[in-house]
Amino acid sequence: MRFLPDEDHRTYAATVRRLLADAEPAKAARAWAAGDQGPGRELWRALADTGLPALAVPEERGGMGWYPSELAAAFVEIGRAAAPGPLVETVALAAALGADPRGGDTAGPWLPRILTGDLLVTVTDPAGPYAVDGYLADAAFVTEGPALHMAVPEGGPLPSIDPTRHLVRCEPATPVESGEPVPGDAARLRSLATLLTAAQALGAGRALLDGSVEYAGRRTQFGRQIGSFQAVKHQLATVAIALEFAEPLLHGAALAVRAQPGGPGPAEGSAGGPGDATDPRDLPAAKAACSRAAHQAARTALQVHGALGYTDEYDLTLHLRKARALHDAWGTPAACHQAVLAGGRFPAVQGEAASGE
Amino acid sequence: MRFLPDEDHRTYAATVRRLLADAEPAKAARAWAAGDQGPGRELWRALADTGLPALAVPEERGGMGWYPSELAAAFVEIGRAAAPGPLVETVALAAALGADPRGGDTAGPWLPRILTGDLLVTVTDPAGPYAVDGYLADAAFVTEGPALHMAVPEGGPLPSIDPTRHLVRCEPATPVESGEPVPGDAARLRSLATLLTAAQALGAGRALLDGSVEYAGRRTQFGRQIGSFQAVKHQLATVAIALEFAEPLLHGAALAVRAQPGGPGPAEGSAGGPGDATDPRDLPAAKAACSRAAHQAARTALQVHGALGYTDEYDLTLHLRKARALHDAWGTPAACHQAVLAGGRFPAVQGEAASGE
Amino acid sequence: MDLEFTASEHAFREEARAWLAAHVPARPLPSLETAEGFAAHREWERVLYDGGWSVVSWPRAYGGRDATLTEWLIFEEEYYAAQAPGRVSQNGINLLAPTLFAHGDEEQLARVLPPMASGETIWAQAWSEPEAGSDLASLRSRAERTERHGGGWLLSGQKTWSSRAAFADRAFGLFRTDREQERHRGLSYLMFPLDAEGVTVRPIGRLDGKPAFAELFLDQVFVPDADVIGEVGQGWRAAMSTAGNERGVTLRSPGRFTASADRLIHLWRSRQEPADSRDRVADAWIRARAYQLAGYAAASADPAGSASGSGSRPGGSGTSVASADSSPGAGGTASPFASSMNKVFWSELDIDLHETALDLLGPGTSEVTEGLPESAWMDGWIFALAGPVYAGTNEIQRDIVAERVLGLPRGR
Amino acid sequence: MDLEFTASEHAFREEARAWLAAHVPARPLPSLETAEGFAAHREWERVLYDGGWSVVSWPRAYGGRDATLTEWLIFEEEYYAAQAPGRVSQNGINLLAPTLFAHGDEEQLARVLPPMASGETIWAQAWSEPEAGSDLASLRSRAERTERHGGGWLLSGQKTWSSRAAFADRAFGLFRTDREQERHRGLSYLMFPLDAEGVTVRPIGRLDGKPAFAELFLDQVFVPDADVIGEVGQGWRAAMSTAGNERGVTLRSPGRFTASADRLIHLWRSRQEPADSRDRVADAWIRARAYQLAGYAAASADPAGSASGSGSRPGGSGTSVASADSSPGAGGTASPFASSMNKVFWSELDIDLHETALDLLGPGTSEVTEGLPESAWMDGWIFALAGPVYAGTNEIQRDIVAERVLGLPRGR
Repeated sequence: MRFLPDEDHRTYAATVRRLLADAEPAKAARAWAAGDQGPGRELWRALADTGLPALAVPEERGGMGWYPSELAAAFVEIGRAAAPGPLVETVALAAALGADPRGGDTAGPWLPRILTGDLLVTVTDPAGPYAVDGYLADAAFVTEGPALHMAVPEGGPLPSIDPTRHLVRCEPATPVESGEPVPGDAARLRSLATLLTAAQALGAGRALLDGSVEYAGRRTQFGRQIGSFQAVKHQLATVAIALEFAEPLLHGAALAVRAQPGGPGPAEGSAGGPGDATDPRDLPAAKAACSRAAHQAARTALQVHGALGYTDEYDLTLHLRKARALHDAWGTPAACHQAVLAGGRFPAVQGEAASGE
Repeated sequence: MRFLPDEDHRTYAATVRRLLADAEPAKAARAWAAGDQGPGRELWRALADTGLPALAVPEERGGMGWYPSELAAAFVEIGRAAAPGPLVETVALAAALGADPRGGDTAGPWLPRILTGDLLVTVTDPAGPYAVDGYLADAAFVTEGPALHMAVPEGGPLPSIDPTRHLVRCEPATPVESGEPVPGDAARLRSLATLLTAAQALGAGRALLDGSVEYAGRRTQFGRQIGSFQAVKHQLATVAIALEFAEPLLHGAALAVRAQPGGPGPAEGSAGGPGDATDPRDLPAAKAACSRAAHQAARTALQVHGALGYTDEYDLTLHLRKARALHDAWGTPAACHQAVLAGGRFPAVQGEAASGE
Repeated sequence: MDLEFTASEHAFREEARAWLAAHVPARPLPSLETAEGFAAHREWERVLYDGGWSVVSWPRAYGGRDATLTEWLIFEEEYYAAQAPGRVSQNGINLLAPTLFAHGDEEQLARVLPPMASGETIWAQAWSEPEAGSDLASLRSRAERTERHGGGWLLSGQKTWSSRAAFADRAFGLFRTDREQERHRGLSYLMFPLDAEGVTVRPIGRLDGKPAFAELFLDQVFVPDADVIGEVGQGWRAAMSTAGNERGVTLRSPGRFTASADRLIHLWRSRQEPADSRDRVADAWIRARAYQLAGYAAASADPAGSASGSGSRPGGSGTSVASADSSPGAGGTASPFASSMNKVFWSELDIDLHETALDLLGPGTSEVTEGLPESAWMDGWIFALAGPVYAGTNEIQRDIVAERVLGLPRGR
Repeated sequence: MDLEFTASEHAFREEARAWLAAHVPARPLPSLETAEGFAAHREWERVLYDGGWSVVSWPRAYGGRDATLTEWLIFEEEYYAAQAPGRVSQNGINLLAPTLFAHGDEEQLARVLPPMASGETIWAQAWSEPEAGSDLASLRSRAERTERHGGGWLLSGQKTWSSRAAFADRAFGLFRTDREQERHRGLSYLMFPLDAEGVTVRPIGRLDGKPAFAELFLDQVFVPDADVIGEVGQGWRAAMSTAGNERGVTLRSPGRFTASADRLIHLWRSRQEPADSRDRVADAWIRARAYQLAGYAAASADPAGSASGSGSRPGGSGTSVASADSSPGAGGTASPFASSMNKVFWSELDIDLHETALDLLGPGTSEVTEGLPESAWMDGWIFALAGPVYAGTNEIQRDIVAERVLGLPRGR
């Protein structure tokens, strides 16, 4: 067993991290929030140039293979940078199209243009029920059981607690034109979206912790750095511990997603033999743990920063707000807990009760 | 409205407190744990001399009326002193016998001898399912719906986490001799037992907080009092706040119990008119809040005392162990939460699932 | 001991309920943190005032109805149960007015209070500075003596996190009048207009982007002597009486939480009573009820007290902190620091209650969905998030509880 | 990155599982905190030893099988899944042995380790003193030089909370050999017999009354030079390597928690899967699994390391703290203070897991019901309660995480 990221993996994550650090993602996020997609699209093209979406698509469909671990590592960095846009959804859709069980080139024009970074698409599922960036994306999809349909966003865009997420109601079963399902693997889509949302949450949590530690060392009150107060220290230590132990679950979840059957992509993961310790429960476990750790990090960041952490203009609050939005996206805590106790299977419609009274 | 203990009430509580402080209750508790009932019986007789059980029994049955608020205040002191024995059960049984719906003197020989402090009795209900001090008490009872039966303890005494509680399995429907129900008001019994258990828990929590504060001011490590560490301070402040806000619920619960219909005792409580803010939900709320605060106090006491708080011989651990036992007695947290959401009604059999696999 | 309202308390409740039923707007007003919403909420203050309900606990002379603390609690219960609009005047009514009652003079009371009661003047608070947040005593903004315009003070410096300041009329705060003195000595409590020469207001957006507070840049802003509250150099004492109030029941009345808890139970029922939320829903109700009962106990302990001056009526003893802060425990110790316990208790309850609601609403509704029924929960959650931070962080409150209530050694 | 065990790791697991299935007593042994139970557990250690399973990670020369850290994790998983008895030798194996591997000499290893492995000698720890609990550096018990009996030391003073000492054979601890030096200078690490002249053992009951630890009164107890571990005066360094170990994975192996979490899920199912416990049950499993995966990551980071010496085999580098404490995060930073994170994590998990079980069992089962199936949960709960306190309180561990991992300013 070697349950550690290998050299390639770490190199790739570092590349993504550097790219994002140089690209002023907070500015892109604020522009995106204001409806200006320019900087966000540019960022996505740069990410696509690193091969990001290609890591979700088999070679015979124009991609590089099936690399959930490396994708998760990249989305930790995307979360750390608070990069805007439906990136999780776009990559997850690419994975679904690439894994079209019917094979061949039936997926329409989207896949090649996602791989080049020209398209951003969104997708939701009945548990959503909102699609993120429904009007800004180039296409919208909705899953229904094992099937995938196109969708038309309905109604006005709704503001989110995360201003970079423009929500649109997007009920299932609104296929355009023919109503024919889009050929794609919806199960793979949901799994990858859950994994990458967890990764993004973990990255947001890391950024919140780092920013809070930095601020606590800088800010003085009562004649001393606030980070020298034991109450502040212990809150930050608690967050550090929560993030530290969420991370191995994320890695485990990536292996579980890699090993998932069904897609045509080369399952480089384990053969599921007797010596295999991958566990499908790691996916909901990772989503719950990463979301929770990020949420704790956000609450603590607010407490450490005081009123500053409650303001729109402070960059760290981009992460703070995203943490709450990601908490419920692609698997609420309750749905994840149910899935853990059901051997890894998510309830049929996540959060069905939420769809109305 | 005057939602404050009046002069008589406070005077009585102070009397009980003084009596217990002078009576070396910890020694009595240790003797009781070892099976020596002498000092515990003496303590109970002294408490009975103050009129304690009489506060649960109407005048026409030899008591002083129906005073749940004053009883609760006394049991806060009993909890603070960690006095041993089935005192809650004895007083609650007296209330049930005194409120015999058929009236008259059908309750047998127990009531007069409870009022004089000569008898200690125990009682449990199907949710128990253990009776505390089943072999030490002079008689054992079990409730079944609205009915009350005598019971015979079965099987060996079981050790409890609270060494002063000698548990005996005591299933329902084991009436002796005739099998006739004992004439008494089982609903009143359960309500009062719940109230007084909550009161006892609150008192235990107060003692745990006081003892921890005292120790934290006395113990030095790293060259300073441990109570000067912010981490210790905040844990103790959190406990103080939990106890402080459990107390008004206990008072509210006492008024709700006082106002409960059904017993022949003079319901001095409200007429339930439009200006009446008593609420039957306060009883389960108080049990949940007092138990929880006491549990928090116990956990914090352990943390503040370190290994000392983990030892049998340190008196404060009598409270620490009782806090966990009271947590589940006469209404688990889950049952209390259900009752709060059901308008104050406890689920038919509290914790039914616990009765076995 | 009882929980029975008197006939007059009961009648008071009925009157309040009937009035609110007739007057509360059918549709929620726009957010008071917007220009449009601010104006709408100012109008609502006028409606309240005309009905005699804007400042129930004040003396009649200033627009109130001399309500007792118990009656004030009743009014607040009814107000929040009726889902009436948020109070745009709350800085003035809850923070400034108690200080005026305790430390102001007759002229100030007569001049300041009626337009505050009617919504004609909306007040912002101006406590924090960039280097003085929790550590308020370290503030640097100064007031320098001038004899111009009949005598007064020139304010200079910077204030921040000034809530309501984006749209309000006037503000109050502490300024250093004696630069030789350190920390909380040499501070004075002043009121000043936000449209005066020398004032620059830079709105700051909170988490939802709305300008719920602002930075104030002050450059030689003139304040006449008449707008100093209490004695020059004694501002800290006056401010502390306000701070106690801010943490106590009067800023976050129990009625706010009992109404929210009832709505939470309603939400839980509407979602088919999911058992995995039962503990959290019940716990929210229990804690809201505990806070309500603690309020009744505090009111019972101080039956003559009005909510306005936290027990100190005009001309009262001035020991307003101590009397405002009588212990919430019905049997309890009358601690002057109970307001610290209150503040920790309600602020953590408020967040837990709203988090539970958001979890019940499920995905998609962790989003602000204005115009949808869920939006109230999201707005409430954002509002609640500030609770453990402002009016003295909960860390500081726990220090106070540990050191002053429990008597633990002072920290280092 | 993978989670696949090698063929030899898999074979190791199968062998362990088969052996445990054949040898674990069908009925639980009596509590090891009683004289009878202590003897029974000592016998079990012998059975383990004879099967080659008592110290799997040690070198074969001392009774082990040279298992890697990954294999040790596997063994522990199988051990706890099989509900095998608690390890009465754990003080020796987990605390003393790593110190010996790092700081002992060949003679000591050869003399001390084999009887430790076989259960012939059971060790107690003797760290704390009445005035030195969390603040271990302030200890006062002293060792004075003597030239009698060929040269050695005379121990005097008092130790307390000495676990296993009520029934054990020997003990190890720190003593002040240089009274001129303060705090952690001038301390030496010594081993001594509990039946020696001058030793008085006073058992102390823990919460369930059982004598799980003892006070030791030492009056001129002779210890030969051969029983000093490492250099005289360098005991603090040796002890710290043990302390790191005590907090790290080796004292509380992930297998213990994954087995408990599986049993908790089983219990939950047997109670008809109450939905109001679902979040807590799932959370316990998630945290146990996280700890397990963190252990795999740590083992992967140090594939050559054995569990015995925390990475420092006999003759190894001696930097045992650093290598034992490699970060649990699979992608993570190799922090030498990860053991502090581990300790907080498993100790709080352990309590929450057992509290959840007790709540599932319901009333009556918050009682110790020996002989009934519930008793294991109650015993486990009592055991878990000590977790946040011993081996450095969680308060101290959080200070370490904050200051040394996060780099926050030192406290005052």
